[in-house]
Amino acid sequence: MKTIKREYLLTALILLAVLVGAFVLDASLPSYHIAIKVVKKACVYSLVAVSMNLLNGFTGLFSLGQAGFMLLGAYSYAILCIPVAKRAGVYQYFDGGIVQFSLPEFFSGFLGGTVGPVVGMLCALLFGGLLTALCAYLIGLPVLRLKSDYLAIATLGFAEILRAFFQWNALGPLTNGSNLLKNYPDIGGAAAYILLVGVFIAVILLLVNSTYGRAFMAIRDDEVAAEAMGINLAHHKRMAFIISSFFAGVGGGMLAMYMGTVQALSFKSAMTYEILLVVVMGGIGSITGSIITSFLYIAGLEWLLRGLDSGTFLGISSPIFKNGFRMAIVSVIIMVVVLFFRKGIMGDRELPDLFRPRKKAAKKGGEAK
Amino acid sequence: MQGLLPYLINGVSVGGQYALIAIGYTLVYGILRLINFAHGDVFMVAGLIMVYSSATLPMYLAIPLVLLLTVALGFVIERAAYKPLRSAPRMSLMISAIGVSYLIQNLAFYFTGGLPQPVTNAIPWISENVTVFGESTKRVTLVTPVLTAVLVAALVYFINHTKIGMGMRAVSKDFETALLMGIKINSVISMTFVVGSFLAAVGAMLYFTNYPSVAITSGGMPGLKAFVAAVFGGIGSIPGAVVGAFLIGISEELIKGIGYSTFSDAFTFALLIVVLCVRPTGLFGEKVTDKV
Amino acid sequence: MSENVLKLENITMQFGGVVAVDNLSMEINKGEIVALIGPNGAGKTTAFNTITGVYEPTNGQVSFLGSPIVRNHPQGKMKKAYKGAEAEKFARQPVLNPTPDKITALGMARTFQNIRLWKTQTVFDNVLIAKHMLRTSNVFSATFRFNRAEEAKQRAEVAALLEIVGLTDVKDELATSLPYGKQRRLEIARALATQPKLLMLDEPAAGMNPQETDELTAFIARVRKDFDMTILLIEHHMDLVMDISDRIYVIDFGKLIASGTPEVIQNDQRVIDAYLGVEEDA
Amino acid sequence: MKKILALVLALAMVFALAACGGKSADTASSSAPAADESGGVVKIGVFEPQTGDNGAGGKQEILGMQYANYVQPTVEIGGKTYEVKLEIVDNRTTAENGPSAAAELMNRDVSVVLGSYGSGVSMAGGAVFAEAGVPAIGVTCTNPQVTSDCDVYYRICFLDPFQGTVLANYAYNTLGVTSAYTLAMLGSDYDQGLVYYFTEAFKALGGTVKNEDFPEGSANFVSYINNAKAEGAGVIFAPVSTNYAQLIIEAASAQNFEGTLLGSDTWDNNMVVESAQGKAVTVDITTFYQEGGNAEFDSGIKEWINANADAKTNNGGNDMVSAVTAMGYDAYFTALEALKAAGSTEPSAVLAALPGVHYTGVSGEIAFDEIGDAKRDAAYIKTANTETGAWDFVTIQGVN
Repeated sequence: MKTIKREYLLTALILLAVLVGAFVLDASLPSYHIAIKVVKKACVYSLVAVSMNLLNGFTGLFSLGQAGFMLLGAYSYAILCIPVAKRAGVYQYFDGGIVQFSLPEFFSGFLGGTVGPVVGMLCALLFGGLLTALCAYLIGLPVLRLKSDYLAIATLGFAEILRAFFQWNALGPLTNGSNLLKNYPDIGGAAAYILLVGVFIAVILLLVNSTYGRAFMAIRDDEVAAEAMGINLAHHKRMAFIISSFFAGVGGGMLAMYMGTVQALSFKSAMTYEILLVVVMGGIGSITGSIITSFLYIAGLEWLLRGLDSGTFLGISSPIFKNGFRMAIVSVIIMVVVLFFRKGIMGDRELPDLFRPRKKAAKKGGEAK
Repeated sequence: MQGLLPYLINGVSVGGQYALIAIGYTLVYGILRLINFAHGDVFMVAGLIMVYSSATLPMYLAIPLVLLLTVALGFVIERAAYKPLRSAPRMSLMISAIGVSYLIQNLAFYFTGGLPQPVTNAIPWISENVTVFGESTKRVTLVTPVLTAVLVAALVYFINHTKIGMGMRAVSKDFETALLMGIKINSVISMTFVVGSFLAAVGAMLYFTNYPSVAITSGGMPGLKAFVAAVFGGIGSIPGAVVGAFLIGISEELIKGIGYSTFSDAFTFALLIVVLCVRPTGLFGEKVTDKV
Repeated sequence: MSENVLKLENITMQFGGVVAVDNLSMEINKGEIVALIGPNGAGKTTAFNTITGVYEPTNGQVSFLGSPIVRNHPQGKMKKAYKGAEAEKFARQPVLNPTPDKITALGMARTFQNIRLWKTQTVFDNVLIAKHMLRTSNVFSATFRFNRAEEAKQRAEVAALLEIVGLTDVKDELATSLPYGKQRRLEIARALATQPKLLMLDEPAAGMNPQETDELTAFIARVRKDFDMTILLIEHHMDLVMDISDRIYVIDFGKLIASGTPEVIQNDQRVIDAYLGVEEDA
Repeated sequence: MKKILALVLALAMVFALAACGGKSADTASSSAPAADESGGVVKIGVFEPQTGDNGAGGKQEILGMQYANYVQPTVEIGGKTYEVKLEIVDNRTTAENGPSAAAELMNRDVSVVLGSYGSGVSMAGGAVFAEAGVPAIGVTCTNPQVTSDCDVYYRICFLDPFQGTVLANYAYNTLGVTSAYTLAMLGSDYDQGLVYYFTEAFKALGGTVKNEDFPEGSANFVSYINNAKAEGAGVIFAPVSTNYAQLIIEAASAQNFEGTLLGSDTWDNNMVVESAQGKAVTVDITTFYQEGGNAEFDSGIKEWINANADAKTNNGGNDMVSAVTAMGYDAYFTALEALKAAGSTEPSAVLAALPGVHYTGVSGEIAFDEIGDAKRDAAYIKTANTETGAWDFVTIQGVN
């Protein structure tokens, strides 16, 4: 009993340290500093990766529709949050668009200028999530009956269809067609992102450890046995699909927040693959793994490994360090993980597992083979 | 829409290009139950090899070199990325395929500097313009379907009448039993990739004769479309893949013709989803039942 | 005659041209242990799968506790291809084809011939997941822990169940790390966790040595006693079957060839022929 | 054990990351005054795509800056001579990579930023530059919103409304065409924006326009050309990226399209003109600069490109001078002018000095209006010479 307490205490301490670190980062660095941008983007990727892990890792449904769901969330957030005064400029080809209100402004009307916008932004995020969930429900009706790889390719197809619709000029007054949406507000700095993403991931964590989460894992481990033990497959798969999509939608909204501009073109299948590979490297079935890998991946790609592209890395200059070398190295690392460390950096373990007495952890890892 | 003819001619040409890639998908799926996401990229690499080799070597050397190197690439991919995962769950295999695709694209990017590589020495004769029924087109448009038909006929013969072809059929029917029967699974699978890559190389040479440059993303869309064609025709079935490819090529061009080009890609995917939901085994696929 | 738990009427299962189960009818009464036996490939597991909803029978009806739960008659292409009997008997009644989970929810739980435990879960969780079916919480109340009381109750029940089946000492081990005999026992415990009225065991002694089989025999007998359970089992081990069965049904080539008490079956010539083979000219 | 090692490594990386973050932040506050005393290095940020769809264009734009830096490696600010260093960061063409690339530039303490090729990513980066108060000089990003929504963004090129109108006037008045067909990539704001302005202007002149989009990754344009022919269009206006431009030329030639292919500044690329070589097509484009416009610059940069293998590769393997390269060159000198006028390497001083900068570059006079846009009233019109595979100058066209 005592050891259990110790490992959760340590975990809590680490989480607290991360949060304090984020506040320190916000206070000591200007908001445009690369470290803050990296933390923000990594937070968003963590959320999206965890949501994908919920579906692919915990429920065993191989879906590749993540980018499409993020697109929905991102557009919802942007459309609902652009200040009314700036709509004419943003929708320059569509007479200011058809949506003529802004949630942050609406809420600041009666909640004041500090709380109101934040409430408005959160509402927009949640609305994006709900819209995505609804869309997932509709998509799920036909595609969830499909088996593994067919499901993957069908969801991939749906994401592409969604993208075509959002770029369609006929919907321009709503979506701005192929053009950027921008000028909407951001919710805050690194700490705000960590808090927000922390709350969402905590909810996913609670779900995974609830009776429903266990049912999802049962479906993943053995569908036939799960069904024979009274777990309604269609119902539970749909539920996992919808919940995962909800968080992907929220993640998409946060990505929009972070980027400052939204364009459907960004949400290609390459984005889904990128997130999938992050999940795989972190360990399919490990939330901690997804989070850690998101941070490593974003920090490496956007910041620390840039030297590989521009000639000098870690003080070493070499002609092979030219454009594209960074991505080449990253993809080689990914392949090495996929082939030789198939369980990723965390396997299916979570943060507290690392502080459990060595013997037991090792045993569990050994048995999982 | 103007007369139907130019759209049909073009559709047939596009379909022929998809067909050669689609066969690669369908062969691999038939045997490994794997969507080989990297196949479109192999196609792109074949295009790049053609660009480089035709710039330095005479055509009669360049063409065999393209075929040889592409086949080698397909072989190496299978040995390096898929063979170690043979006993792993299918999801791992698919992830590995996505990883390989990512890797090939990034490596190609590194080596080309991210610039599309211009096709300077197109294969002569087939890249010339001809006039068919009063419509102008490149000769390759006409050559592609014919060559596709010839290659498919050869392939069907190969699969039905040679020992290794028989092995391929056996492995696709039942992996474990084939193993027990003493079929050399690994060489059969390698052979599948060799054949698939060979066809992709031929497809790439025809395809990029039509177009002025090879970009690292060139493989993506044709690859995906070809995959849809393979599913449409019933994945695992060679005639199915070919018919599916032509149907998709033609309907895509017709959609552009009636002015819905915004949805020409979306339509392909919508078709895929409808087929998967209504008839998951495609037009010519066989039904598989799971054992409990 | 006591209460009827399971009743099969004219169950026929035809795959293409092959009739795997042919016009099978049987009954199981409350508190009984009934065995379904037959040589390899006789259609036992197929029959089992039609009862549990894995397969949709081609014809026939299954009733559970007096009400029909599965019913079908030859339709579509099968109308012409059908080779079995009683094609018209159920033709005017609605088709019933629930998924396996619905059948389990009615109170019928099964185990598998080739053990199907959830391999990444612990022994405790394997049993706990089976309790999922009995929840009253929805996904929101479960996620936000408004179902604490129910969760605690289920955990207590699982602990008690593990105690009864003797797996308490290994409850935190991964299910797949257990020795074979214990895995079988765990599968039975998992099925019991759904609080069934009928327990269906698909070759529970497959792959066991005589000593393990003896332990299993005692275990099944104890389950019947402790849980007041009705049990249907498919088995090859004749010792086990003869030891604990109240009644036995024997099928061969999908057809019922004999039924009765172990003594009757042991002396039935058709059964002996089916098992030992019969000379063509005999 | 392996896992624990991995985790330790991961943590180490995070700490390293935090450490460098802290360090560079310190230098940010202290380095600027220190440099003043010694007359050290002034950094100019280059915010350009080197990868992705616009990688080719971005690289050619960088070439102009690199050549300019080679020609003029120092600048005199406030009486001291500074060495100019280009800090090049790849923004990968797409908006989602814009903010971090921009932040990376801020991290390297640049005084002013040049770029980007492509308006979308410029807008994404613009928000970061505005936060940091670092001025940015757009080189060839033509969307009006790049500057109108961002106080720190200036630009030296003309705008989409201008370019679209110029092309419409040229098609209607000079070519005498009344029916146009436009082709734009679905999802590209650049393509769609230009098509919008072209359509407005062309319709205002009394012409008819048919708009169509193609999905990203399209390779076969034959059906679109057939559609244009069916419409009886005299011009096909396709303001698309270089890769698609080549494919459209190829398809138009294969289908014997007899009208004119009209391109925008993105078409001013040697790969585009080479693909028109030997084909029976007419290709007219608008651009910022015509090779031969400044003989000294032309011969200088050709020599430099030929002496530098990497530069030549980035230029598509030959020494033809693209307009974006000339624009990159001018942008660099405009930045130097701003630095001189500011008398300081502080971004805020440069920002204050920018509105007053006047510079005569190889592409013409550069001065900014109150929004921060270049005051330009003329575009070069060039046509592809299908025999020599080079661009021939046609005329200088204004709006009126």
